Amino acid sequence: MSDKKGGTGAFIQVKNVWKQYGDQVVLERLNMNIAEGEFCTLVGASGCGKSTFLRLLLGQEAPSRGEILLDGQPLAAEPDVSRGVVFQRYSVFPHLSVLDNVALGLELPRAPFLGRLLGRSKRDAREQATQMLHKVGLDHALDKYPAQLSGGMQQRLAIAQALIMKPRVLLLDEPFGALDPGIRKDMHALLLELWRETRLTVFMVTHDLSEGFSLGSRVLVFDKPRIDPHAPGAYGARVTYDISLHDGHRTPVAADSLPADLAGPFQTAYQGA
Amino acid sequence: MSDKKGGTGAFIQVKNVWKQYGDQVVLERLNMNIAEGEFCTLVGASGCGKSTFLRLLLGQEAPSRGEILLDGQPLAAEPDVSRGVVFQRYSVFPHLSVLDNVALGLELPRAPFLGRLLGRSKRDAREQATQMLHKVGLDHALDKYPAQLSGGMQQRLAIAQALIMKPRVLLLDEPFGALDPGIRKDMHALLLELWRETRLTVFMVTHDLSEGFSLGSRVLVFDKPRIDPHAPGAYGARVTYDISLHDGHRTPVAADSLPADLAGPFQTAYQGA
Amino acid sequence: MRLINRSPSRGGRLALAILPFALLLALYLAHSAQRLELNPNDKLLPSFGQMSAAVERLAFTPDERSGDYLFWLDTASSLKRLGTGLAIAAVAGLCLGVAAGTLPLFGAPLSPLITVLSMVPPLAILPILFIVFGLGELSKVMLIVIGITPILARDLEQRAREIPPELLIKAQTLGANTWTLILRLVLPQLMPRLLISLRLVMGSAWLFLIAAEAIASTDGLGYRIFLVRRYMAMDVILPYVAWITLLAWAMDYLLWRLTRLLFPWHEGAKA
Amino acid sequence: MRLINRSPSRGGRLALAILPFALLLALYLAHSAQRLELNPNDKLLPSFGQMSAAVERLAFTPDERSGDYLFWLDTASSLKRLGTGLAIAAVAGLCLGVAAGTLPLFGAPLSPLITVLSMVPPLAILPILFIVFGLGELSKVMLIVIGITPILARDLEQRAREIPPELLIKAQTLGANTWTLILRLVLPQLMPRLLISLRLVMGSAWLFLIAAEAIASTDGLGYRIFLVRRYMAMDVILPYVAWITLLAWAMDYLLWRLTRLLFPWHEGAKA
Amino acid sequence: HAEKKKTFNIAWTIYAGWMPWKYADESGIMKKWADKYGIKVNIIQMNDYVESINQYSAGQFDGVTATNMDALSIPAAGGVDTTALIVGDYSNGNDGLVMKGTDDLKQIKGQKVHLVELSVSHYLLAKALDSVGLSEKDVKVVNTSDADIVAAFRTADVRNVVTWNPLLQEVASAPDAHLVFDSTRVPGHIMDLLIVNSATLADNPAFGKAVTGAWYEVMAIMASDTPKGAELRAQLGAASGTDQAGYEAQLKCTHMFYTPAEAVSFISSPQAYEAMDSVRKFSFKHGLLGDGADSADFVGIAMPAGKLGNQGNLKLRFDTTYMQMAADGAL
Ligand SMILES: Nc1ncnc2c1ncn2[C@@H]1O[C@H](COP(=O)(O)OP(=O)(O)OP(=O)(O)O)[C@@H](O)[C@H]1O
Ligand SMILES: Nc1ncnc2c1ncn2[C@@H]1O[C@H](COP(=O)(O)OP(=O)(O)OP(=O)(O)O)[C@@H](O)[C@H]1O
Ligand SMILES: [Mg+2]
Ligand SMILES: [Mg+2]
Repeated sequence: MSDKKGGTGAFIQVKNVWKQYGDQVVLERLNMNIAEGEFCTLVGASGCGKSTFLRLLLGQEAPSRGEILLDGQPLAAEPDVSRGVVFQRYSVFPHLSVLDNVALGLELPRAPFLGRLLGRSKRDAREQATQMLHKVGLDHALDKYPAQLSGGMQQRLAIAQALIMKPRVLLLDEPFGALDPGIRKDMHALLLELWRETRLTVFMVTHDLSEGFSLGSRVLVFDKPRIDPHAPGAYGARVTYDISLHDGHRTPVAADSLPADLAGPFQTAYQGA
Repeated sequence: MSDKKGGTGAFIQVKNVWKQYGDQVVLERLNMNIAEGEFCTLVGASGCGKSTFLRLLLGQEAPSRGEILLDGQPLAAEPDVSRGVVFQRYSVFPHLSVLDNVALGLELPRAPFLGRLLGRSKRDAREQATQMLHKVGLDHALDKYPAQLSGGMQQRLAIAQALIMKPRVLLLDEPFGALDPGIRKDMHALLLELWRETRLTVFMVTHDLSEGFSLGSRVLVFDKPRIDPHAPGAYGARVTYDISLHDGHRTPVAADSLPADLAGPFQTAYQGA
Repeated sequence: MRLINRSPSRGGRLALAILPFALLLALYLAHSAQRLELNPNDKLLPSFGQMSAAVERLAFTPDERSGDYLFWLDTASSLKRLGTGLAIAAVAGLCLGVAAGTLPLFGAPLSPLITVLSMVPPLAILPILFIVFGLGELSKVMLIVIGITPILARDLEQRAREIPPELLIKAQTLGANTWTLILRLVLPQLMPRLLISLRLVMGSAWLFLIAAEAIASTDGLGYRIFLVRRYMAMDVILPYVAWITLLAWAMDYLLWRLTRLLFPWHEGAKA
Repeated sequence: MRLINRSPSRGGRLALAILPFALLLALYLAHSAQRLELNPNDKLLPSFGQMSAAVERLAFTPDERSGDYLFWLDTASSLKRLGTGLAIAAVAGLCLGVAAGTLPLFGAPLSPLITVLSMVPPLAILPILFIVFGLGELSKVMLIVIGITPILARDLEQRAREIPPELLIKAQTLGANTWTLILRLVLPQLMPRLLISLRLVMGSAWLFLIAAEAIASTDGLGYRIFLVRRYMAMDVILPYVAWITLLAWAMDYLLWRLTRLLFPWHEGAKA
Repeated sequence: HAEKKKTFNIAWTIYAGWMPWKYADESGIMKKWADKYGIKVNIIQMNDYVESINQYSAGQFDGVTATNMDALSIPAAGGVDTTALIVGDYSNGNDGLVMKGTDDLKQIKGQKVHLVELSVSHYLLAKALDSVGLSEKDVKVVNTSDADIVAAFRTADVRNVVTWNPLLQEVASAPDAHLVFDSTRVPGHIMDLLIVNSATLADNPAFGKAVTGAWYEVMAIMASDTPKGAELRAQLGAASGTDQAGYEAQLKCTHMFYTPAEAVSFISSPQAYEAMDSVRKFSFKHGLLGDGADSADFVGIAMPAGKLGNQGNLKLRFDTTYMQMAADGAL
């Protein structure tokens, strides 16, 4: 606990983390320190392990090797209210109306026995939830069930659900993928407002590089530095670029020594944006 | 049947189509003619009815009013092999491996009794499926089940599944939403190649306007021209802009007379891209 | 149009639904008439006239000895037992299923126990059940409970495991503790399934009720059936069986309506 | 750590699994000893010594007359009947469930028919069943079939309706006709569910088998229980019940392994 | 309406007086006699007594073992013309009323009595109550299936049961149990018969001859005090779930007619006639003759000692022809 090697005071420390499924190594040798209040955007090729990394941070899965420290303590191996999440495939509660889906997050922490608030505090919670739903543009669909929503609406519902909790750490897996540019801009504004207000730490996976660079204070590029064509699962992805965007100037920093010929995919990707 | 009013010879005719769910009008008064071989991209705000429109074209749902003609005949009210689809929430067959998911489309039409090919033709089908999977970058995951794939990999699987059928009409609902820019470019190339080869007619929903304009030969903008704030479900969306991009020059055409103040959302959206 | 996409019209649906029953009825009538022609006193397949006379006597004529209307007395007793049994079994099955399917620490001992208990044929260990529950109403209700609770519990356990893990995780990030997670997520999602499971075990529940009433009782639909079986009064048994079927079907239908009413979000409710 | 996230270790799981059985056993032994002390001839809760003597006699001593080992003879007969019954019911239930759940035109007549048939208590119309199926092996097998097929069919119908419509649509765009759609999409997705349903109805199947054997038979586990029941020979009945439970549990376990082996993609297989 | 046929099925159920059918089947004695008359007789064991009679009534069997009361109330009342081919025995202690804690039958007033309703146990209860001036209204009858009656008696709330052997032995052996009334008090009222379809018998006398011949050959062995007889009794004891001693104890309470002459003389006696009269009145009173019956006379019964009821609807015949042939050695 007292051993805070390599970045004393860092909020989140990822120490030599590996993750594999069966034979397939997905992530290997991840090392990083993240300060409280950073806005990290995660980019990388499809299937390289970004969602897996978020699952590790969430405590949904455990690393195969290595450990993750939060505030110097090993990460609680279960999800809790300090870490909010929006999954890649927006998962909302099918049995609750839109309003209840959001109000639930206000009710649960305050009602450890009943699981629901009553009377005045219930009205307050619903009021607050309605406001949040207004912000994501779902105020006209409060009484619908998720199955009656369009894809983008479900995604916004999941965002509202996570944001209303004001967690310390927010994990977003392609949260704006199914949104049109107009609404996406509103969401950006909403997220940044909340981030500035509460200084929460954000991890956001995105495929939109301009989004990644405009929102984030730090961009983490995931890539497989080594590929064995005969055993595609033998090597995992690592963070090949770790770019700090603090204070408006962008400083690409290779997180690992990186053979020049492997920088290709990221370059392509960046140009393609 | 002989009545081919408003565009004799048009491949797909949408005639005064309405769609409502209960009280809520989703689409109203849609009229358009689409020639064979057009590549239509559909853009519009989240929840405005784009997926609904695709479902109508697919024959999965019937219009509440109006009709859709294909080749002058009322649209077959059931999906068939002439119309391929990639759903917004990539739905692949959970019980089949990646390879079988794609090979299935080659087996079913040719084996009306067994539902599967045997011997040589089976090997051919698998060979062909493997090639298609190679094109979408899934050749290293042939034996995985969908539950073991990342979000983007599932999406690519769904694309491969649809493309291998070479349908006359291809309906794509945000097919590239979960893909990183590099892979997305490959997919664009793949789709355009197939389109040029087979002159299939494509309808593609996208939120990426640059994608919409660079791929499509025609852009359809869906928007709600009228909104009653007290009854958000009273009016539905229409095609407010119908932009032909033939021959490299872009000619915005207002599909309907459009009050200037309502053009806003689309403008915002376009700028936000 | 492909067969899979073809739906009958409203009227067609009704006609199709009635068809198999009409066929069964015709089959019965033909065989009954044939047998009665050979032997007018034949008891196996009574005519409708004989059956309605029996119903008339049992349902609308007071019993000579007690003055009761036996049919309604039997129905009331049986429904009371069945209702109590089903209610207890539903609650017990839900609790066990949720505990075993949601909490690994509870599932480890409960899951094998429920599995094994569901395999014990209760009718074979009746003597022990008698000692534990006596021979009164309690034992009849308990036979139903013992008979169907393990099935309900196993089915609900299975369904609880099918809840996507993402939802459980999500709820925890929203501040749920184990208890509120069960209360607000697992239970509501399992409730419609409970009603569906109850419909599935309805037949078994009636079977156990009839078996229980055959053991020691003085009224009930099962009692009457077993009693008159002694002289093969099929003219009583068949209307009773039809009545049981109708009651069970009505309960099934009510549960279905209830599922649709209470859980509009549940697509399975369309069945 | 929240209870919901806490899993027992391997050893802990085993210990927890054994615990309730150990408790039940202890409870039995205590009561048995107590009763036998009061009355050494008590037959209700025999001691283990008495039971193993009975097993010894039936399982490992040839019958004087026929030279058969009765216990194994009974087991073989019962398993044959049960296996045949389960196999027929599985096929019939699958066909009916798929037809009713996938094809609206078939569902319209089948669905209400299956519902109503599942409510008819077969034990109440035995005389008719025996007339139709005779008194041989067929009627015993058919009692099992009639008893569990409707439950299987209804469960599978329900599950067939739960297949996401997008998948059915997708398959049609890939060129499936109704038949190949059922063959390649519906059936494979329902097969694991069929195995799970079979596990759920296993208890009922044994019950029907025992009932059938208690009515007309000259061997079988149910027959033996019925035979010695009149002397209340619990020293025979309890080992037989335990053996039935063990057999049923083993079949359950095999079906579970089979589900995992054949359908690795099926998450429900984890149950 | 029957016709000449070659194969016949008779069903029997496990009961002391009917166990010899098993021996007749397994020893080959039945086959020997059937071969003699050029026919085939299948002897089928049923476990559920009522079901076996139901199946006989429905035409599945040509003959079945039954008591006189059930022969009257099920097949005969159901319109199946039935002949009692063999009168095997009558219950002489095989049925009884057992009370807990008292041996005073009068105390039964106001209590519950557990028994198989509408069976011979019910009949015996009526006779027992009669004997102390009570009637059925004075007790509460609880229908309890025969399979469960032994276990039921072990529970505290069951005070009185009426049942038959071997259940009766089990019940009576419980501590504090008192056998207060049994069938020795109504000798001859509860007869165990082999009944066959009259029409079948009329068209196929060979069937009657073969079956009767086989039965009395088995009876001769069973009655003998030879090792073969002892072996037979041991075998039948085991087959009925007990042993030789247990089976012999049951036989003690059964008045077996080991020779056809005894059977003929019993069934021809006025005692048998009166017993049958009493049984049919009980049956009518309890609705066993069906709804069509407006009086006990509804079903006609023919006995050697006289006729009972409506002879226009003669459905139950006690026919001594074949037993007499056996007695005369004419088979
Ligand atoms: N089954 C249904 N019942 C009620 N309303 C529905 C149903 N399906 C869709 N809707 C409504 O129809 C509207 C259009 O939905 P649709 O899925 O077509 O939107 P979309 O344009 O595809 O949006 P997105 O870009 O977010 O996917 C939404 O407001 C949705 O709430
Ligand atoms: N349960 C599992 N079993 C086996 N392999 C798995 C499993 N879950 C994920 N994987 C593999 O791990 C790799 C990384 O998956 P992950 O979902 O983290 O990718 P991603 O970076 O989020 O991709 P995308 O951008 O497409 O969502 C993939 O190759 C996937 O096949
Ligand atoms: Mg991902
Ligand atoms: Mg959509």
